[in-house]
Amino acid sequence: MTQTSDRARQRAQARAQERARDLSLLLGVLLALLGAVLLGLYYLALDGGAAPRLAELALARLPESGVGNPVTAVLVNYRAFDTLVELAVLLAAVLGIWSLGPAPPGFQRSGAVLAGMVSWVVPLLIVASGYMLWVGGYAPGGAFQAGALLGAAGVIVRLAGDPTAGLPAEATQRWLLVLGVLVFALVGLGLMLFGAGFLTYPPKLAKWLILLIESAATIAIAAALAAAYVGGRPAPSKAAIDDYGSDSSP
Amino acid sequence: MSQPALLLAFDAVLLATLLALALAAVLSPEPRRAVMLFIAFGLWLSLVWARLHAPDVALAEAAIGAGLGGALMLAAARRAARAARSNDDEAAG
Amino acid sequence: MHLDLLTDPLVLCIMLPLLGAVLTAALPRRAVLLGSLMAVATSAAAVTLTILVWQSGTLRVALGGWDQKLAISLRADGLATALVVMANIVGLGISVYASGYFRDPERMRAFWPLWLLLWAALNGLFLAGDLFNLYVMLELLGIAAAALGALTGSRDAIAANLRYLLVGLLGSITYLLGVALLYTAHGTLDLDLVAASIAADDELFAVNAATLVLMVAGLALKAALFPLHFWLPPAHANAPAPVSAALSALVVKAAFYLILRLWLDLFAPVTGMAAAMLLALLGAAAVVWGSWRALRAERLKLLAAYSTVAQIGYLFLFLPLLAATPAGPVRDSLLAALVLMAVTHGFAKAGFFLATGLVQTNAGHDRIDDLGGTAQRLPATTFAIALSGSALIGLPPSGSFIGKWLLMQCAIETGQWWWVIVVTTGTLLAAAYVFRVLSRAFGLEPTPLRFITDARAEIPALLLALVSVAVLGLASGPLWTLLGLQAGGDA
Amino acid sequence: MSLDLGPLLPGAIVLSSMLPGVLIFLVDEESHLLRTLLNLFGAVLKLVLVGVMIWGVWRGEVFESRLDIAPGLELVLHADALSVLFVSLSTVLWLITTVYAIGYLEYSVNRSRFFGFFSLCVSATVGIALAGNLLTFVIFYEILTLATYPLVAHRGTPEATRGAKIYLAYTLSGGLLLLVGAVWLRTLTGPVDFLAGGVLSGMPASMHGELVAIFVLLLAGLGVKAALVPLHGWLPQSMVAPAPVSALLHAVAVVKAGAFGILRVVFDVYGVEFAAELGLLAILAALASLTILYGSVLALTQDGLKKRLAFSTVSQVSYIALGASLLGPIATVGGMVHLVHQGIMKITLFLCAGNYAETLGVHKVSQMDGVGRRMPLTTLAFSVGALGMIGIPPIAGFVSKWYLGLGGVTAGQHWVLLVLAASTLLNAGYFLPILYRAWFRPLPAAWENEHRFQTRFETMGALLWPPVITAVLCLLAGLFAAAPVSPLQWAQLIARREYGL
Amino acid sequence: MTAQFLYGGAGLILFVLGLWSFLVHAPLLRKLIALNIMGGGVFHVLIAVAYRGDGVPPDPVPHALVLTGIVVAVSATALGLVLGARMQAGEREG
Repeated sequence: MTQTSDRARQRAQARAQERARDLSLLLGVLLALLGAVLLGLYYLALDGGAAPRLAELALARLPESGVGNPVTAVLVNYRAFDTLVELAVLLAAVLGIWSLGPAPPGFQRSGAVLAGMVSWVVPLLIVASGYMLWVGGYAPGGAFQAGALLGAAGVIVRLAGDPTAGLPAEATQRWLLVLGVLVFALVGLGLMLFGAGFLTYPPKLAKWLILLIESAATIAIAAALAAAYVGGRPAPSKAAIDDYGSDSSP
Repeated sequence: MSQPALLLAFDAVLLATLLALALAAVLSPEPRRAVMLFIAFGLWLSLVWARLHAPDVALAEAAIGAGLGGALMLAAARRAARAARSNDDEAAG
Repeated sequence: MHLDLLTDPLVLCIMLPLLGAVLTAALPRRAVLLGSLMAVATSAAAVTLTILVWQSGTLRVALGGWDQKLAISLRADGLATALVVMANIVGLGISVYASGYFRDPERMRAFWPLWLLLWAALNGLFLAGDLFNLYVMLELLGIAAAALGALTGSRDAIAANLRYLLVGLLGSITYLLGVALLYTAHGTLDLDLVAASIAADDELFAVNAATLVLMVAGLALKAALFPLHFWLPPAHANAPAPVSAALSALVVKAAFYLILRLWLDLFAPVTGMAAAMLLALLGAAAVVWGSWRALRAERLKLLAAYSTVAQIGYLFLFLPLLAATPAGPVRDSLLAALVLMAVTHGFAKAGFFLATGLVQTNAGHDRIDDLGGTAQRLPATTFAIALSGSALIGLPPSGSFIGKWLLMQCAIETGQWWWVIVVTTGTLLAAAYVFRVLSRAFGLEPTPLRFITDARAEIPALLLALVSVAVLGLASGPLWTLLGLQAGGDA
Repeated sequence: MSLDLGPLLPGAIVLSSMLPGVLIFLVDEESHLLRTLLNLFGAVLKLVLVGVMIWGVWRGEVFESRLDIAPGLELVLHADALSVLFVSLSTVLWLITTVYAIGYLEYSVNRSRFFGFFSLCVSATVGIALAGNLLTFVIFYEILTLATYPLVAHRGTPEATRGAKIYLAYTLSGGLLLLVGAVWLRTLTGPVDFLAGGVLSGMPASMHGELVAIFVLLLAGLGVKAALVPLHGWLPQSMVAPAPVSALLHAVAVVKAGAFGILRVVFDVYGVEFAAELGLLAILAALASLTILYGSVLALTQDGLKKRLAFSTVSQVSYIALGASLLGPIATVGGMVHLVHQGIMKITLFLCAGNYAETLGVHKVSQMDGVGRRMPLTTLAFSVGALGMIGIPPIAGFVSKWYLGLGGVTAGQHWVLLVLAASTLLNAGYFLPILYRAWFRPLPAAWENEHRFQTRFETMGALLWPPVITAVLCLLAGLFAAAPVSPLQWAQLIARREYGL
Repeated sequence: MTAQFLYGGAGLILFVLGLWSFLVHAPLLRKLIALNIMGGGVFHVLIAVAYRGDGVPPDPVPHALVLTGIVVAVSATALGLVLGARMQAGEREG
């Protein structure tokens, strides 16, 4: 009796699986069609499109931008506003993560090898990050890459067992997180207040203002990425962390 | 073989690998494996972008997309695996 | 010191809330004070902007002083400004309400910066003149909205908002693919320039049309157009009340605004009657299905959320009518009616959700059938529900009454009389679900002594509801002026 | 120095009760005095303003307020002879009902809510009366629906909410039909103000089909409130409301608004001659006659006093529609004057019914034995109203029936006499037994639920005098029908203008 | 032009592949991977469009867009993962 019902259930399950497979196949065929259409359109767009697009213009205006790396020029000058909002996106994500509660405890005790690695990898990453930031003005690199490297240092520290990922206490950390948007916004609004227009750098100051913004952005990006990896609001005190840890450990 | 043709073949291999990695990442049902494949995909993607003269983006993708994104996903995958294990334990005990 | 009055408010509308978000994030203990100050400042900037646009027409600025082609432009035309002023007044109301809503200080601190980021994203979205900037704003909006929606921390809320986040990402990535294709084809990201390029070149018709489909599909997902609305009701119904108000009244509206912008400005030469008819059919289905589900909803907030699905549907009914009407005062009136309905819904739904939140805190739940005398104990709140409810139904005097009147008039004039049936069906269903709630206000409960019980929460709800009814319903003429349209749409 | 009241007065008349109404919502529940003052202030102010307006209209002045609610959509309040008729009726009766309601409800619960909506309700009615175009009419018509809903549901009992729900379902659906009709008409004609003699007669014949369809929509929308059979279902259900609300529904506002709308559409939109040409009057006449007879028959079978009065309303209000459906000035006069006469007679009856319920706990006809001896003044007033309804001279109702019958004969529609005769017999059939019981049956040993008020009269003053006053008005309207500003004279003025005589 | 089409085409295929995976796979992690692959596909199209042959400097504008896009994508991924983790935790507690 139970055997037959089991078998019936298995059969039903198999049928459901089959249906799901059929459905996903059907979807696959439809999407393949979509892909073909997209390819055709993309070809048409490339073929009939406005070939140089913004390339020539962006490169031609490069000397006025205050930096030598065209991508940095676009990021922090031509389309600086995008970058500002993007930093806000990062901030929103971290604040969103924080709003969901305190961070889970660091779940790994550091092995000797890892701890040894931290002692030389982290300084290396910090130096590399600084280099990346500086070099971004005229060669590949810039705030994002630098911030990512610095953030990666934080991730490694966290992996090595420090639950804070090397980040300071909450109050300071908050300032680090907002630093990018804050400096960007203040520079932009300051320029507006002095008549240059929002985010319109005077050519003479452009290089330094961009460096200032990029430095702040680097710190903010690094802090945000590390904080995102921590995965929650920093715990208020050491004692609280210990409590949490003792609760969850067997 | 002429140089453009060689380059084209090189491009084709690059892209085929990229698509294969993506397909593997998408099809892998095991979380940790999927994330590993995704990281590989991201790194390969940055390689392709370097080939397309986009070193800035390639760096960023390697560091942020594949690196940090991958690390985040890996942690999540580990958590998921642990949760699944503890659920199994509960079920067993 | 130098102030350029013509472009500064444009920038300030986005930067002030952004700055506010930074400050409230950095100084969580003073979040309420700083947040409220920035909310007031932002609204003031928005009102200034409105006055400027009113006086001198469309404002635009290419940021950074670069060529329009290279730079990111901000622009405020009538359509954008109408939505900005709505969003900012509603935002101010939500801010006042929220300052007294959260009991838990942690939630209060988490709320403010995210809310101000959301606000910045809204203004940015309305004012952006650049395709990619719109994408970044969309993402900021989506992330901030999902984070805010999950603020109650309940499992349902987190699940719903996770889904919302994923769906939003899907929508915005699809939109971004459209941007990539447009850049490939037209070589710029500036809205006006792409529009000019599309208008000038019909060789790329297929590309443009397909891009339109792609972008509208992505945005319809975010605007919760039937049948892509599945994510909305749980997400909006489980958020804290001020957040629900912002999500339903403003965030969905922003996605719709973007569709409208693309439809009317960017892709005008490409759009056709068939596509408009398809969208309107989906809109009609949304009206009927959303209203029906609202009627069947067990919870008050779920009812309000489904009502949003229906109300978004109405907006899509205008598209085939716009397509069928030649340029002129009649079409202008139709366009104004469309904006009027969107704006009215913004005010009404915000008022409705804020009032609903009060009912929920007062009763401890929001199951409609068990509300008993809660509504009767809160006269001002019930009034807010009644006023905003009548705007949702489209009863006079309310902005949506005028909107529906003009919609039906145009539907009959252009021979598309079937929309009249949709509108009347939707109106009846809306009346049924609103009065299903209002009938709870009459019970054998003891009499409340005062009209207002909690001024900080009730007055914003009441005022927002009142605007949707009395201001927009009795004096909507200024909207025509703001939109720069010819008045007097009778022919 | 003279203030030009022309563009202000109609708006002021609407606001004179609307603003106090809004303020009343804000009044604390226990502030009896403030609320009463606001109520009476609004009512008296409105009466004064209406007096000024009557004086002005009599002298031929034009009163018109206009407000653009959107380009092309204009809110127009305009005082013409027909609107003055309805405005005066509702303003006078509102004052009386307010006094009555204060007495009736001031010691129950949720008074601020009640009186707030009470004031909004009369504001909407006055707005309907003064509406200068169909858009304005629709707006106030819907507001009236919304403002009366809370009044019907006021008691909060399950029956009350059920009655209110039914009321709402009927009136909102009707309102929607009206709206669609109005929108449709507008697509054909553009914005059109009401005009004596109608505005549509110049429409080309190709549009006549559409115009008939629109008329059917409008009639269906208005017929709901006017309780034309088969759209009358809500009226008996909403009898659960407190007595002043019933009075308001039946005599002052809701039902009247429907009937008034029918008059407006027939006379000032289509024009009575054009409507006859399209064959619309025949439809209306058939519906009205059916309603008159059907309502009376049902009234006969009711034991509940208010229910019986409700069905009587169904029947009596259709006299107005009947008057509108007969071509010729005499029938028109009959219909128009009945707008007023039915109002004052029916309010008398309802206020009396409220008194019986409040003082003695009597709700049914079968409990009314001997009430005349216990409450002679109230019963006297009731008798005047009832006899007037039957059509006994010299009470107001006789005048209406006389003109209607005469109008029917002049129009060559002799069947009207049959309808009137049958209706009169039926009226007698359901009213005379009540009077018989009240005056000639012995008193019961004890009343159901008797209240003794601290007064030397049979009941509280605020409850007693309003019906007495309206009963006197019924007599005066009948006795002095030939006097210069009597309802009859005013109706004749309107008819002369409508027919261009 | 050939390389542009080849690489961009691969991007489109990635987009479609990600879309398919997003629609048919339920687990959060797989959905996020799918979204990231979709995003990667779109970025790939942009980078391909920016590419103008080996001797010519590429168009920096799409590069900057992609950089921005990468950060946005990682932000969204991080939030999504934490939301997922909280939901899981809630499930275990409940």
